[in-house]
Amino acid sequence: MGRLSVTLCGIEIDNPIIPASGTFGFGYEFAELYDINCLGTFSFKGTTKDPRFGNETPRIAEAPAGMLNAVGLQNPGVDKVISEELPKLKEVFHKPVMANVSGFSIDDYVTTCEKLDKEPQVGWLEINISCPNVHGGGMSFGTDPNAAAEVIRAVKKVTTKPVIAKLSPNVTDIVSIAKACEEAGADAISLINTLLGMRINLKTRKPLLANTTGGLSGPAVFPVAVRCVWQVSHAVSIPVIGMGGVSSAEDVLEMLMAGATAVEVGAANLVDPYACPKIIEALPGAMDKLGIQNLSEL
Amino acid sequence: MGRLSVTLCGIEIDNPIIPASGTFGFGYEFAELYDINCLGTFSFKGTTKDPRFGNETPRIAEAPAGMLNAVGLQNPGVDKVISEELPKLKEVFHKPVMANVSGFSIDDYVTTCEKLDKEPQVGWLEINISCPNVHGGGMSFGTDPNAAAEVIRAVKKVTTKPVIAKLSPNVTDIVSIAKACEEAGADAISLINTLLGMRINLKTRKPLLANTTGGLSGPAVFPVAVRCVWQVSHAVSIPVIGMGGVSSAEDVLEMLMAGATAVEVGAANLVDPYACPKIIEALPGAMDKLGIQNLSEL
Amino acid sequence: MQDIVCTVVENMAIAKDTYHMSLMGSFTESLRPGQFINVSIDGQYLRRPVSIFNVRHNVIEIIYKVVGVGTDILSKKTQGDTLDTLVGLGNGYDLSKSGDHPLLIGGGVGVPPLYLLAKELLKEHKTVSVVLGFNSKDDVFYAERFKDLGCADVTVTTVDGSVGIKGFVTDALPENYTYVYTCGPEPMLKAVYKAMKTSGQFSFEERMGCGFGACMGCSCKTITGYKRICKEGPVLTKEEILWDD
Amino acid sequence: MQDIVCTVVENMAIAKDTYHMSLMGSFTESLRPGQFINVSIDGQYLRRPVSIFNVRHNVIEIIYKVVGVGTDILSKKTQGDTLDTLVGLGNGYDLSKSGDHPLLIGGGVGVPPLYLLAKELLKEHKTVSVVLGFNSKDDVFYAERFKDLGCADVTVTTVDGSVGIKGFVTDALPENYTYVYTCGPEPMLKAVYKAMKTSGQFSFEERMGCGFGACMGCSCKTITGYKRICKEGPVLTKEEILWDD
Repeated sequence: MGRLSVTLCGIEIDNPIIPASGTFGFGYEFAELYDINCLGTFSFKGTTKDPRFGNETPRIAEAPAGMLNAVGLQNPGVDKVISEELPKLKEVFHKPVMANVSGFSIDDYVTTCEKLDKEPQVGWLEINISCPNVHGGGMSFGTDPNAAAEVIRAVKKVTTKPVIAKLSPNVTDIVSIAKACEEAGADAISLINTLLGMRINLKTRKPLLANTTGGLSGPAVFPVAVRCVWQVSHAVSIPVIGMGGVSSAEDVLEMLMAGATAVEVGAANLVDPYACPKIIEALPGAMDKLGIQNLSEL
Repeated sequence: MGRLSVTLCGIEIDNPIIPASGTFGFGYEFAELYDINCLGTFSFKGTTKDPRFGNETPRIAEAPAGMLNAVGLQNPGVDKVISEELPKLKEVFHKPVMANVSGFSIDDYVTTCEKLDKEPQVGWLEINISCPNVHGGGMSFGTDPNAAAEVIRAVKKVTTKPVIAKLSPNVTDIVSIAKACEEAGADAISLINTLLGMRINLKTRKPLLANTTGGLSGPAVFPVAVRCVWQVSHAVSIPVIGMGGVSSAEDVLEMLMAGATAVEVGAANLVDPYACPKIIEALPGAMDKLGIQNLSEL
Repeated sequence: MQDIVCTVVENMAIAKDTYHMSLMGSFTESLRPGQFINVSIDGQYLRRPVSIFNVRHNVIEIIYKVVGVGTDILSKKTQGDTLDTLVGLGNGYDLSKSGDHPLLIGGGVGVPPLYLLAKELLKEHKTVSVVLGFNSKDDVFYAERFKDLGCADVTVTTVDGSVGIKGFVTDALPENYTYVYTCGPEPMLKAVYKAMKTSGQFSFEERMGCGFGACMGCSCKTITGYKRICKEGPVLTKEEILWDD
Repeated sequence: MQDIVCTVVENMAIAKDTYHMSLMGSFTESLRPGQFINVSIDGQYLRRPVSIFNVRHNVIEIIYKVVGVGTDILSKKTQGDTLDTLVGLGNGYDLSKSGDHPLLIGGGVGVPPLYLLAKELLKEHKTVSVVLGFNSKDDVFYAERFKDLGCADVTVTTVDGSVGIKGFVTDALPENYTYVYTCGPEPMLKAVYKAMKTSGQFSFEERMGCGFGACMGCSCKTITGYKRICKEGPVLTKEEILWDD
């Protein structure tokens, strides 16, 4: 095991750096720029049972130290992901990938997970019960402990792969939801999804995003993410994957010190396509400065 | 009425710029720098029934595009506020001031409001049911619609001054809490208080703040604040005071377009003591560019 | 795509709120007309996409309009300042379809990408006609530079008639042309779409997250499926366009 | 308090991670030893408080240690760069209590404010003794400048003994003095508090929000009530100090 390697639900990964779902597509755009096998793994574009176009544009807005997005889960649907995206991915990425799954009903989640469970390329299933940009599903499962547990319980029945519950910070008590997911059999928790935000176009006096509201990500949300990771990792005994505004090796270390086992990097990939390899390269030096021999000790 | 003037619960103010509680003390520090009568009003330091030292230090931490604070409601208690602070304030500020009130029980709130109600200098009572930095009170009233309503109802019985409920964004459904406050008789809603966040000292591997968590404020939270103002102002018929990361005349206009009647300015006062007079001075020019004749039309 | 730290060589106002910036850097990819760059601006989180006006040796020239905080910061850059830039983004125009007499139609800040396009088409000895539309005299820039390149005819229109033909670009389209290349605000593109008598290519604008196909922030529906303006676009053929309304 | 845009005149490393910066600006207030300035740093939200090392004409000199991102950015400033600065913050030392033979005790980056203090005390013809403590040889700075001022004796201690007396400042206190002025890390202040034989004044450090008394971010408990380190401090008298533990 190297200095950077960590174990996530029984699978050892070379380092804890995981591009977050929705910021890394299915990997090809980045594979054209660098060898994406340098990553611990990555979480692919949120996949639903049926193909989705998502929301109308504009889907993106600037924010202080961050951005808003309201893409709305555009994806080709699980069947095309399996028949087209995964074979293409196999050529450029030779590690287990994290499959990110969204849905609008328990059946949606179950059908999608059942299909992805059969794919040997998939290492983990990350269940997104926290998308703020779709209506009648998504986040509504993630804001109630019972609904969250129901999704996780149903999904666990149809897969033997580790199941990660991706949680929303837009709740009064994130710990109660994390605990409900743990009790329902989740193998890990990942958090935070985006904070619900909004901007207004001063000229039109109307919302900038076609969807009115969107999800805030980027450095602005980092302190909220650290707090959620700390609270949840002190309350559950399953691993926690920290995300939310991580942009540097120091941010990664702060997340690990807050209790995370691994770290997802989101918005940073969009403004600097080389963000993840840069972080991985900077980690040993940052660790040396702080007297950290191996990440697994944190 | 001037271009900038607005009416807040029946009281006309010269402009909608209101320094937020906890960032402006009782006004003297700023009165040494400029004539604070240029402000619409200001919300004074959160006052409790008994004197409080607050939390241990460090109480402050840096954040991307913002800061964390965990002051914990340090204040001299309502009796000293009335006997010492208000008479001193009278010498430098000649407008109605907004009294900010916190408590740890319904009785606390009632006692403090009863006393402040008798002060002719006080124009509005802003009831803070959203402080994230104290335990056994504060925010816990603001995360449950029934508890929030109970505080407002009790306070309304002991005052004839307009009562403003100051809400927390750290909830699943801020609209339900705002509506409960409206039904309980609140004359206005102000929001958002700070987002619950945390930072870790990489060298000690421990939380930077003595209180572990703190409240995130500054431009980072602006999109969350705009979203909350939009949601609440579309759901209630009482005025909404918008706050959270406001730092410029354009931010003020965005808040007003989101549905706010007036705007509180918080963290900006701490990093630029002249933030509020600068915003007031910049407003007419910013309005001209956007073809806005009077703020009251927004 | 390359990520390059460019040095500002020049940044000058050329019309109302409109700036011409030259950026020097070691570009190894050849850049095509209709492609864009994505510029990182200090204090702003997202990069700002700007279409390429011209390329010479190791210099990329862009023309942009100040429309918000980001472009305002950009307008204050001076010689020697550096800008982290992603270059060579988007598909660009396909020159092979032009026929002998292509017509280039630009509106406002949609004009710049047509300059490099005209240059490349003239290299291939095409007869290039150009129609450029602006709001008013103060907004007009660089019509004469299209003439200097050797374009067969360059027509300027202004909405208020303060210079050139009064009206929209569609009021000034020539009789004969073999193909249309156009770039401009969406209402103009729609009007051109209706008025044009041949096939053609349209360059679209959209708010982008990344600019290189990762975030799905700028997707649009076309007759041939969902496309990312930043990756499969910004240029779409007339035949694949599906208008919103 | 004044809010001034200062120009960096000089910014040089003088010891390990330790920089000496000179800032020019139009200060109208007279600045007292023990006061501090609060510097706005690009990319950081909060200002950074730094104690004043020296004042001459329209130049404020500060000495700071790189301990994080903010001070790292500060260390990269060069001549001509500007910094938005609040000057004249805090109470400063009260010189009237010094007696004939004040003792100045500084530790690490607690040394700088004692320089301006020594200068002012010497102007009043006091006999000034100085003890400066550092971790190691590489951390030591400017002991000779205290001698050049005309201090009666200047003793340096280092924890590892690589220069001066091996040990802490409290291992090198002189026999006779009339009053103590001290500044340094809290453990040193506590040790001085126990070892000193007279009264004295202590300068404290705390994380601050505003630096001018508005936010209550840096409050501490004292025997005479709650004090704000930034406003009623950073200097407290020995008699009012209430140690945490």
